[in-house]
Amino acid sequence: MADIQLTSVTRTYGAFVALDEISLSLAAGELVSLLGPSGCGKTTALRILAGFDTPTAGTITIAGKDVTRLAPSRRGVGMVFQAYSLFPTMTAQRNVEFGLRVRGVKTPRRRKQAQELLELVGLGHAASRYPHQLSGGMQQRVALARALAIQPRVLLLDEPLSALDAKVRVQLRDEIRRLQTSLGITTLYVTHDQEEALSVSDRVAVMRDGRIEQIGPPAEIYGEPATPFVAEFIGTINRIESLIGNDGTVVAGDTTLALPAARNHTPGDRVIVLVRPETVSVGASVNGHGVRLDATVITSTFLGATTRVRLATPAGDITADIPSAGGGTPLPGATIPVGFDPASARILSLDRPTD
Amino acid sequence: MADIQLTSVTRTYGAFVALDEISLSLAAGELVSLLGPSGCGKTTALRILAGFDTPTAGTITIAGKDVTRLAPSRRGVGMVFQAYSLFPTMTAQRNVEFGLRVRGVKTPRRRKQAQELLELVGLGHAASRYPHQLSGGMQQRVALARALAIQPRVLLLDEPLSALDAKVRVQLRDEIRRLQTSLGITTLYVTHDQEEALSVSDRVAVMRDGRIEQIGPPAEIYGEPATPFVAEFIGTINRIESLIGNDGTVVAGDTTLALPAARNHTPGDRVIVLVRPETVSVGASVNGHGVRLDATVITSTFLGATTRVRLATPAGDITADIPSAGGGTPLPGATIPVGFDPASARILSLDRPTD
Amino acid sequence: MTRRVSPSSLTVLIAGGVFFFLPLAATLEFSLRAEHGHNFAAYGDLFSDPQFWSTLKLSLRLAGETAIAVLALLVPTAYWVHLRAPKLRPLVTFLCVLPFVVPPIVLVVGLLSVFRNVSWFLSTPQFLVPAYVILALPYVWFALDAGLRAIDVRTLAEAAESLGAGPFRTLFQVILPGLRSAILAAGLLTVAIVLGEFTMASLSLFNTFPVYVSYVGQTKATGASALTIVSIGLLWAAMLALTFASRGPRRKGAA
Amino acid sequence: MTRRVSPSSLTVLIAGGVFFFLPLAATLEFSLRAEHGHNFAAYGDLFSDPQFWSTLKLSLRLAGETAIAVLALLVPTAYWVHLRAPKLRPLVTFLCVLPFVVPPIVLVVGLLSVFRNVSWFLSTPQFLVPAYVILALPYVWFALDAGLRAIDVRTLAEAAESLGAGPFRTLFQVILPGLRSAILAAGLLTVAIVLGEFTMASLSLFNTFPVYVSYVGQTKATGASALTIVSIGLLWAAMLALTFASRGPRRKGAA
Repeated sequence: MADIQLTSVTRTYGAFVALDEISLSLAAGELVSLLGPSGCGKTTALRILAGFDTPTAGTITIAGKDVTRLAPSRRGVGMVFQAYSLFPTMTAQRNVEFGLRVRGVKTPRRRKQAQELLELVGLGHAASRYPHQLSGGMQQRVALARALAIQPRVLLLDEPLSALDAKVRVQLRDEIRRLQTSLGITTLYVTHDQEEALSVSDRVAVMRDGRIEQIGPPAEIYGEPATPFVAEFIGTINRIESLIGNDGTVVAGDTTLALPAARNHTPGDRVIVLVRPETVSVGASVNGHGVRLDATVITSTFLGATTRVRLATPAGDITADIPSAGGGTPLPGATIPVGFDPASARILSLDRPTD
Repeated sequence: MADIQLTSVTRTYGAFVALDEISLSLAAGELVSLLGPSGCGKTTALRILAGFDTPTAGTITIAGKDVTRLAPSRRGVGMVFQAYSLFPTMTAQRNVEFGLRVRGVKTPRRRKQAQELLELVGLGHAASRYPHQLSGGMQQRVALARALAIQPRVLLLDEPLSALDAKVRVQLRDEIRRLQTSLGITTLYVTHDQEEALSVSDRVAVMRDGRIEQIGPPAEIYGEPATPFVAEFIGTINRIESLIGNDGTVVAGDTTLALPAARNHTPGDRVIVLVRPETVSVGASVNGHGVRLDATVITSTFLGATTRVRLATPAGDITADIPSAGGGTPLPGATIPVGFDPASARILSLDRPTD
Repeated sequence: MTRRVSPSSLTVLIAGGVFFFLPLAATLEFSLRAEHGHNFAAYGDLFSDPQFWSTLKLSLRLAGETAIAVLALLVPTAYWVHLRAPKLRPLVTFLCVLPFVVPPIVLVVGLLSVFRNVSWFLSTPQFLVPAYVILALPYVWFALDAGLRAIDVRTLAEAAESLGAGPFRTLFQVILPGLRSAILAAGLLTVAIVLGEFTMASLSLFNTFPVYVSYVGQTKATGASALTIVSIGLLWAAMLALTFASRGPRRKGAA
Repeated sequence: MTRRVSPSSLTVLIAGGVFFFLPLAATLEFSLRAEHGHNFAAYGDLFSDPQFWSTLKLSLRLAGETAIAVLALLVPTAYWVHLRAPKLRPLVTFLCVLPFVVPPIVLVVGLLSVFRNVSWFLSTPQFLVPAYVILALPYVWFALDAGLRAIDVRTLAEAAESLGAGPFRTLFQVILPGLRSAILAAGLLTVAIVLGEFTMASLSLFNTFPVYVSYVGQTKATGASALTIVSIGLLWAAMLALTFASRGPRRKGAA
């Protein structure tokens, strides 16, 4: 059963449509990310769920109860903000206690609960420190403990890691996911960072211009993007502009790609063939691949685990990420075959909505 | 022949040693990165080369000429700063012309040269815009054109991309590299971003506490880190704390790793075994690997091209990055074999300097 | 990166010291002059003058009333503007700065000529309070505005709200404690302004402390110097008090 | 994210308008009063009074001299502090703010009592310039400091240096053009301060414009109101001029 349900939620500001009839439901214990560029409406959706904003149309239910017009203080949602949300004149302990104090929980019980929550986020030792004595990552942990203290039905996270360093970000995102899974709390996570969304979520909703462009498990969003926008927003992808030939073949530039005849397309359609760089092979390992092109290496960039090779082919430039460990990095100027498995490619129409 | 030579350069501020007898030489046309955490001395080294700081001891030569005491304005180095270095009251064109104006180049020639440089960085159309009308990435391109206008012997880049968005950063770093290669200009590039350093450099110098910890081509720095610090600063790495057993075997926790007997270590030595996550295999693909352990999956995180699997083994926790495309992501709690090729592992001593 | 203080900085330091403390030292010396040598007679005379105490008391009372009035007016306004209407901030800033560019002399002449026929109001020193409130507006606004900008009011208020707190609890338990030093600074600035305001008081014929200072200045030479030293001492004591009072927990740690 | 101006903001706007413009309107009305109905007689009298012009001229001259002196003192200081000794910034700020907490009345009484025996200096109105410089210090410092903080002086200076420019070229071609509006603001603030300063001028017996304003205020009711309106008009014209003058190319684009 849906624990949280947004039904046809619209929010307009004058002529600007921030949310355009969004419908979204979260199962109990599920973590769903709203992912998209700034201005896509993801934060508006979260704020409407928290009660800080009111929808122009549509309803929101939490655990079956309509909360569309309920004040934020009565919704029982725990919220973690981007940064600087800790009360600066209170210690970590008092910050976590705040929600319990509002609810009239007696001092000894409140102290104990706050202490337990700080232990849970690994900050049992820092209870008496003030926010300015904590690092950014520690502050966000305290903010998480504070949000969990009121035992919310729903946890809302508004880009909780965006103000942190790359290393802390990775560490804390894994911890948030671990905590969320073990507590089984229904969570909505807003972010503009695609790697973050893929790594913490049960499902990812990619948003654009106030609408949900695609929603599904991370692997599906990454592997089977429904639209060119989703494909390019998530990770790096090759985009080969092509035409459907008379016999259903896919023609890119002056070459025909050995892809199975497309069922959903009619001859003359403009399509793009999408292939992830890590599924493209170069050199000797191309043998056995369905699609095969002759290419000239433009650049070869060492990225650590992988080396990114940029190649000029008759079908346009193609990027391949090959393992660095294999040895024999192709040198710029070299002529080399490049190929990919048709099963790893996706064909989307440019002329009309796909699938 | 060395185009730039730093010889035993030391810089102290009171008791603090910012640079500790650094020696470094750049061949003509080479791009060397100084990479390290903040406070490691990389910026001090660059500023000393530019002339904005003076070494306490040591000498600097550019093209064989000692410039240790020369004013910055007479060194003929082109410099690109982190951000906000464009003259705000001048157009892009006038910014690029500035160095030529100082040198008394006549107006028509100066105009033409500036225009050519702006074309070179892809901003021919934006010559008459003011800095505040340009995006961060465009500003840095203009700054690059301005630095190149004086035809410097050396180009110095001080974290030129750190103020930019992730996507622009990747794009501009590739362009800087392309431009640097085609102009053949000797370049020193300071950054704290390891991926940036690996991808643009001929050689990377990893710095720590005022000293160069390791210097070498990107693949060597990544694949054969000389110290635990370098290994952990560059990318993600597994660190298996071990002991050298009596027969030269490597013992981690209560298990012996099937690694070849270490030549450089004596029984009783504390060592760490370093293995990159992308060289670790799990499940069926382990067969044939030298080192093999029984493991339990802790978490499995989808990252896009790869899935990061965290495993508990008798030798401690191990992280493996496996291709997502392979299918069959291990589920938390599953028991599964894990292994890696001894050739991909590196053994460093914790007790004394290695190799 | 760490560039250190060069010897030339020392020159500035010394020049600054000379610039400010030489006149002060000269004044101090003058205030201690007696017919033969130096003594504290001028200070004795000053403290035994009942006018000194009565004018000081009047000015302090006016200062207190002004501070309360201006804070009561601006604290809720500033909070509300930051929380609900950040777009109005430039407008409110403009309104609060207006009195700054209207010189006090113009203000009082205008007020006096308008209220010329309302003599009961002109005859009580509280007539000055609204004028002083206007004078203090820019300073108090800037202090409160800076204080509120340092604490991300909106996020804090929303965090408190999501935890179940109502608007009053939010204001008194979350926002105001963080503004303690800004409010103190605003209050002390107001007191400093009122204690130093001569133009209006003198033109409206009230015998406030600054008016007394000018009277002494025109009649007793050493007395004036002594008074100068005492006034500066009072003000600097207030500033020190402020500095210590604002040493509460500070905000914005490492990111 | 976009929260819009609520109806209650309108209330603030209207309240602010009433608060500031009602007294102004009353003053305007009063200045136009004649024995029967309204006319511009008070303004006519004012403009035909030679004292109006002579005092305005004196004050404008003092204002100009003060502005030049204070800018000549602070522009190089501020540039140097930002470029070479950022650690000294708090100290210089403290020094510049000191006069702000020493009320003008105390300053002038102190100066007068110290210089009591140097009568040649006291007898020229230029005696007031150093005092006015001190009064203007905090405002000019804040304006220049804000201007310099907005442009990352050190990076700009180093960029210019690496391109071969010497210190003078850097200052005049790179730094000063970016400070144009800050310098204009500082200058106009100084003029506003001098044009409004009554205490010192009156106590040192110089007939400046503010002193004339107070004289008119005490003798001619409608004349005072007319003068108030003219003064405010002058000041606001100066502010408008400033606003337009500062519309040069601005800094800090998208990051």
